[in-house]
Amino acid sequence: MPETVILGVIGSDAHVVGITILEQALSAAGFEVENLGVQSSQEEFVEAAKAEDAGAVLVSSLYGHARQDCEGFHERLDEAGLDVLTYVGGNLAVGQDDFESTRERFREMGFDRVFDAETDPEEAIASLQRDLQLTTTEPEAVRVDS
Amino acid sequence: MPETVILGVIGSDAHVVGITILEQALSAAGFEVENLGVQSSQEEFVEAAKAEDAGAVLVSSLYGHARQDCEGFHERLDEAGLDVLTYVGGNLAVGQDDFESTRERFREMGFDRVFDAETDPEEAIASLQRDLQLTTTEPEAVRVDS
Amino acid sequence: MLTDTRLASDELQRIANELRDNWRTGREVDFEEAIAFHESLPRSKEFATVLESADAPLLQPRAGVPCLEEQIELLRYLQDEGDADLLPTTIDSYTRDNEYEKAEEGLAASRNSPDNELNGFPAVNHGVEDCRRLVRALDAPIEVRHGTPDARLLAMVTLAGGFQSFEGGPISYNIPYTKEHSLAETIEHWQFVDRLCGAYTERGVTINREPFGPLTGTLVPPSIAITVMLIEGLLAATQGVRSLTLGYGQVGNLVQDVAALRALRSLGEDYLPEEVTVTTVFHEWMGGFPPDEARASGVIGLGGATAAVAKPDKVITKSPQEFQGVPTKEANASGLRTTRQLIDMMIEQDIDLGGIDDEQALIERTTHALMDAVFEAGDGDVVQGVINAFDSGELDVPFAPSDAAKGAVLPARDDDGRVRIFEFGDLALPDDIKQIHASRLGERARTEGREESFRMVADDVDAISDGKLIGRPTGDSDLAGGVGDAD
Amino acid sequence: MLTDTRLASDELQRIANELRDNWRTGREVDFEEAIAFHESLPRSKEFATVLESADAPLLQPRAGVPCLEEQIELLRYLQDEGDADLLPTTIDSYTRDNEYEKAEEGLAASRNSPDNELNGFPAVNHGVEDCRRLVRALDAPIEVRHGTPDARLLAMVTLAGGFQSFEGGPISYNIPYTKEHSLAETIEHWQFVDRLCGAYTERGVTINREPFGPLTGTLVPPSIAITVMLIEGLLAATQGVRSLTLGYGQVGNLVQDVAALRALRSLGEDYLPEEVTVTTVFHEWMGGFPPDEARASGVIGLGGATAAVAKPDKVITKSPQEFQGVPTKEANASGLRTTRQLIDMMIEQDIDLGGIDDEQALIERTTHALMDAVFEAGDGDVVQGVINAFDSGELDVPFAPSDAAKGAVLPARDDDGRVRIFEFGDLALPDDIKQIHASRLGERARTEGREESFRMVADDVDAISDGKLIGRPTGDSDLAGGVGDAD
Ligand code: B12
Ligand code: B12
Repeated sequence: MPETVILGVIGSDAHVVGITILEQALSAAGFEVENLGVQSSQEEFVEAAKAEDAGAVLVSSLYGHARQDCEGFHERLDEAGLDVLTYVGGNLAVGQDDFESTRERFREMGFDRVFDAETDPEEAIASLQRDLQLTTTEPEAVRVDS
Repeated sequence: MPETVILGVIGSDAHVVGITILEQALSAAGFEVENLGVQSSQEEFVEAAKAEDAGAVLVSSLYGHARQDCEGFHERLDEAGLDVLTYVGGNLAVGQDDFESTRERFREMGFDRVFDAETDPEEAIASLQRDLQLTTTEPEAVRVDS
Repeated sequence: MLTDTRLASDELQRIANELRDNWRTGREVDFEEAIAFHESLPRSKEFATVLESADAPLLQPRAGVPCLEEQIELLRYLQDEGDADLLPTTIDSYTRDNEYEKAEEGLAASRNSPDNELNGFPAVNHGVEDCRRLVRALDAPIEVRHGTPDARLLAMVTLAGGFQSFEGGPISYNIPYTKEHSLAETIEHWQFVDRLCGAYTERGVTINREPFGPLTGTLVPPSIAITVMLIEGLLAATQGVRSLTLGYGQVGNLVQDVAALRALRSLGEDYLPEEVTVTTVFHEWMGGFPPDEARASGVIGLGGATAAVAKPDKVITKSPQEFQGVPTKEANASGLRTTRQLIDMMIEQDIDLGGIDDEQALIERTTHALMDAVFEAGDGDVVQGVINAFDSGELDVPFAPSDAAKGAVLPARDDDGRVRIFEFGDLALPDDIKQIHASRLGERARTEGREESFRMVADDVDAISDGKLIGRPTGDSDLAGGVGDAD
Repeated sequence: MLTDTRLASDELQRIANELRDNWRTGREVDFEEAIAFHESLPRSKEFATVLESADAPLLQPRAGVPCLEEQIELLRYLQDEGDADLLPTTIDSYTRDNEYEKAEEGLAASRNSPDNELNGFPAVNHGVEDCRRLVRALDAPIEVRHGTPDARLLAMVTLAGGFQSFEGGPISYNIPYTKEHSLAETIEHWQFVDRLCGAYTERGVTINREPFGPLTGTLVPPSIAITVMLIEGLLAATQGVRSLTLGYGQVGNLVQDVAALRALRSLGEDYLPEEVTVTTVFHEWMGGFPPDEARASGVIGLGGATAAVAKPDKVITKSPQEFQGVPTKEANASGLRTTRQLIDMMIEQDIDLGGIDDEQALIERTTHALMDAVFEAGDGDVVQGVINAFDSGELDVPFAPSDAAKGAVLPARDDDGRVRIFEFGDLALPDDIKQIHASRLGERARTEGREESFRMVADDVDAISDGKLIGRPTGDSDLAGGVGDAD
């Protein structure tokens, strides 16, 4: 049975192109993807994760308000009794940040992995496969352009 | 009687465009210009200054070896018994220098004024007029594009 | 039923009165007193005057930080060190959502911290007087740039605050910017905004309006962008707007970009009523940028070169730091100066590009087809037409996050790098035009020895940030990528 | 009397033996062993192979620092972070003067100081083995770039050291680079250099030669530059050179630059013997740069765009720090990447510029006239022809510091920004061609309402660094300028 991952853009962010590409790549790699689209609330992420019994929640944020939008997200997941893998990625701070400190900040907020905007879908997929201990499918399936 | 200034590019530097522009501007401003051309030695500057009874010597250097090429220049002028105004200008150091320290260095070597490569001929002319206490000619004559 | 008719004066009044209570600063707005303030401004701060009388493309950056003093400092820097001709004030995302409470918190947090906690200037929270401080502090005219579906209160406050240009529109600030707003709702809200601009205009204070041409910024076919511009232009004109700047975002193909800008201007003049002064604005590449300032400067350079050939009235510049986040003021000014150097070096050159006329004719023919479909879908009424056409997919925008658009259209580049349509969905185009797109993309597929597919689209989306125009298959896996936690 | 004939083998040998004693490292040179070293190199380090088999313009920066380790580090950076396809080693000015003693001092001083006391890499002082260390340490082929009138010992050492490309020529490294060397003298010296390259070539180690096309870098009319390239090509071919890269420096007018590069290639193929493989190199703007990295990136961007249209075999890039001094490695790599981005975004676009053919025809006709004059002046012998033509001013280079040229020619831009000739001196051009130049410049003078004068030339010299292409009178006095001591 394929692993389900929840994908969406949080807050009032409307940058849709990144998750569109991610959705396509994740599906091609064999994941069941529930794409919440842009401007999704924390509740929507939590409910979808619960409803789909998801293995991972992938939060995207580009517009610079990720910190505010993700505040309390892991508490909410806890309350819902969900122990799910969480990734966050995109342009996570406003301005020309030093990514290391941004990563630190989001790690402290509870995210298992933090990705910058240079991340290729392949990297996210490789990490998911490792973290979810999936038997790596055929190498072709991992590649998006296969 | 117009004041004579000696102009030239020192050392083995061949950058001629700057002094060509300078010569034209100085002449237009009423100076008698003795242009030694590129690749002029310290001796040539000293001899010309002596022969022409010059009011000022303008040394140009673009290629980055100005410090080496100007070493001992003021001693030579002294030996020749010349107490002449000396300017140096162009790209005086190799690389992306801090101009303030370059200026300091050339001041210590004895130059009365030190100019960077952004210097317009008008600035050099205005300084000369001040330093040589020339009664400012008609403002039109000072401008090069008049 | 919402139609394309002018909002009655008492309606304008009534709505304004309601909005006034949405946030404290609404009550500061006084139309008569605002007119007086505008009249006190020198001609050099009159946006429409400056823009419409320019004889070369004017440059304008994007820029907005939360606090007033910093915004003044930022804009002054861009004016003095960047040589910007026109200034912007980019509004933060909470204000765009009408979440003035959250914006207030972000503003307070920003005041107490060296970091900016908002991605723009919360003009509603600042209020009329602070906007005027900003306008007074700068020499150039300033525009409100935002992305707000319901920008009514923002318009009330900022126009009273002395801004004379207002970006956006009911489609261009809906489809690319939101998920759940209906077009009927945003059109209604923008009728108010346009009517308000019209009211100022009738009192001699011309407010420039600028529909947002780039839409999703990502491989938008020119005809689609131009159709949206014409519709928003028509809607604005109905409400009394008389200064309209139609926009277009660079796709990166020189011929297609020049052709599109010419088509935009010419169709704008054809479709819009005579009493409207039409100008054009060219946005430097609005899609994903290279994560490298040197390469980004190359993208900006191509933007400048394109502008020098196409000669739009205005250019919105990008900064070499576009990829990473809101740029520093130095980088922002840098983008302005790189663009300026290219324009100034090229503008006097007689550059006559082959193939422009054909491409322009194709764009115009396609746009006419889409416009016809809109008029038909509304039985002659543009408002109903555009709502219905988006609903049916006869009009559509690629990568639209909004539920109001089908988002079925998929673009891809042809072998020359021009943006064509790969998946039409229900787009109202005649077969012969579809045929042209299909055959150009077929050529490319053959060149690359692969099928047309979403993969090709995805490759094109990444191409410019990867340093190319066309997303050709590379063969190598390129797992290098970014700094992540992929241990 | 010096003529265009091949240097006899024993002459080559005799001169080489003499030169060997000019500096200690000369004695390290062993031709046979050098051939063996070259043969040990992979094809990816064969300059001619890499250049001649490329299917898109290759990029090469300029770069040279005094010490070996730093030079390796610098080139590795440009290769890895700048994606340079071909690498350079720029030689310092003392070596260019054959002042190896002074270069030795500068090298020693540089080793003991964080600052570089030389403006390039003193390859003769480093000697054969250190050159090979450099060649071995990098992946891409490396060229010697210098400006040395008498480059004989430099060629002996660097070619034995594994370099496979050598810039310069008897005219292009005389006229713009020195004051007192006669052409007869530099031609004699370069016959040796070219013959040495020929000797390697005959042994299967093709040495690429690259006459320096930009000359004084300052508004050089294309026909003059091309004439010098053809003559140096002919002289080199006589000595057995079989891989020739003819150069041209950007003037900044897109049409003229593309036309000139096409003329260069086509005339190169016409004039040079069939056994020579002709390639072309385009130098990004070689005149004064803007004192601002952002604007400089714009100039570089226009260079990249021009290269994308003209498709030369190679592009020599500039850095955004060109104005101030030898660039940091980061800035140097930046110039490469900005150029690359523009080329890669534009190279697949079908850009068909109107007016190229006419301009190319004019350039070719003018070049033919100058070449005819040279052949005539030498009674068929190119060596005597070029000496006599420069002596009489029938051939001339603007802003030439050398006593060997009249330096009477003055260029200025026409209303379109193309470089025309304002003062012909004794340049051997027929009246109808002079007429074309005069009428184009007359147009400009009328546009500006001023006489053609040296002032116009001076304005054009400053224009690009002031942010424009054409030096129009501005009206304002602009005394702002630089950091000086003008208190
Ligand atoms: C296109 C674009 C837009 C379009 C968006 C259209 C749409 N609806 O999608 C428009 C023009 C509408 C727009 C609007 C705005 N934008 Co915008 N936009 C961009 C731009 C140029 C490209 C984004 C893009 O599509 N990239 C291509 C995709 C494929 O890449 P991606 O989004 O980065 O996603 C990839 C990776 O990041 C990663 N990834 C992303 N999320 C996640 C999550 C996980 C878990 C993982 C593993 C990986 C991952 O994988 C993705 C696929 O490879 C970027 C700058 C840039 N990157 O060049 C700015 C940018 C993101 N925008 C920015 C801003 C500020 C805004 C606005 C607030 C203001 C404005 N300028 O108008 C509004 C916000 C509107 C809103 N409510 O959200 C800023 C963000 C600033 C910051 N963080 O400091 C940026 C960086 C520009 C800048 N330098 O200022 N924008
Ligand atoms: C054109 C040029 C060349 C041409 C010169 C042709 C000629 N014979 O004139 C060529 C291609 C031959 C050349 C060769 C070299 N060049 Co060169 N060149 C330039 C360039 C691009 C423009 C210079 C120019 O003509 N400017 C226009 C004139 C009008 O301005 P100007 O010379 O700066 O002069 C004005 C002011 O500086 C001032 N001024 C100048 N002198 C003085 C003196 C006084 C007293 C005063 C008051 C004012 C003043 O007034 C002038 C008029 O406005 C500069 C970089 C730049 N500026 O963009 C590099 C540059 C000067 N060159 C440089 C170098 C290293 C060289 C070479 C050693 C190596 C090489 N790259 O091949 C050789 C040296 C050859 C030699 N023996 O001299 C470096 C110098 C580096 C440093 N200082 O750190 C520069 C800065 C390029 C760089 N960034 O690396 N060059």
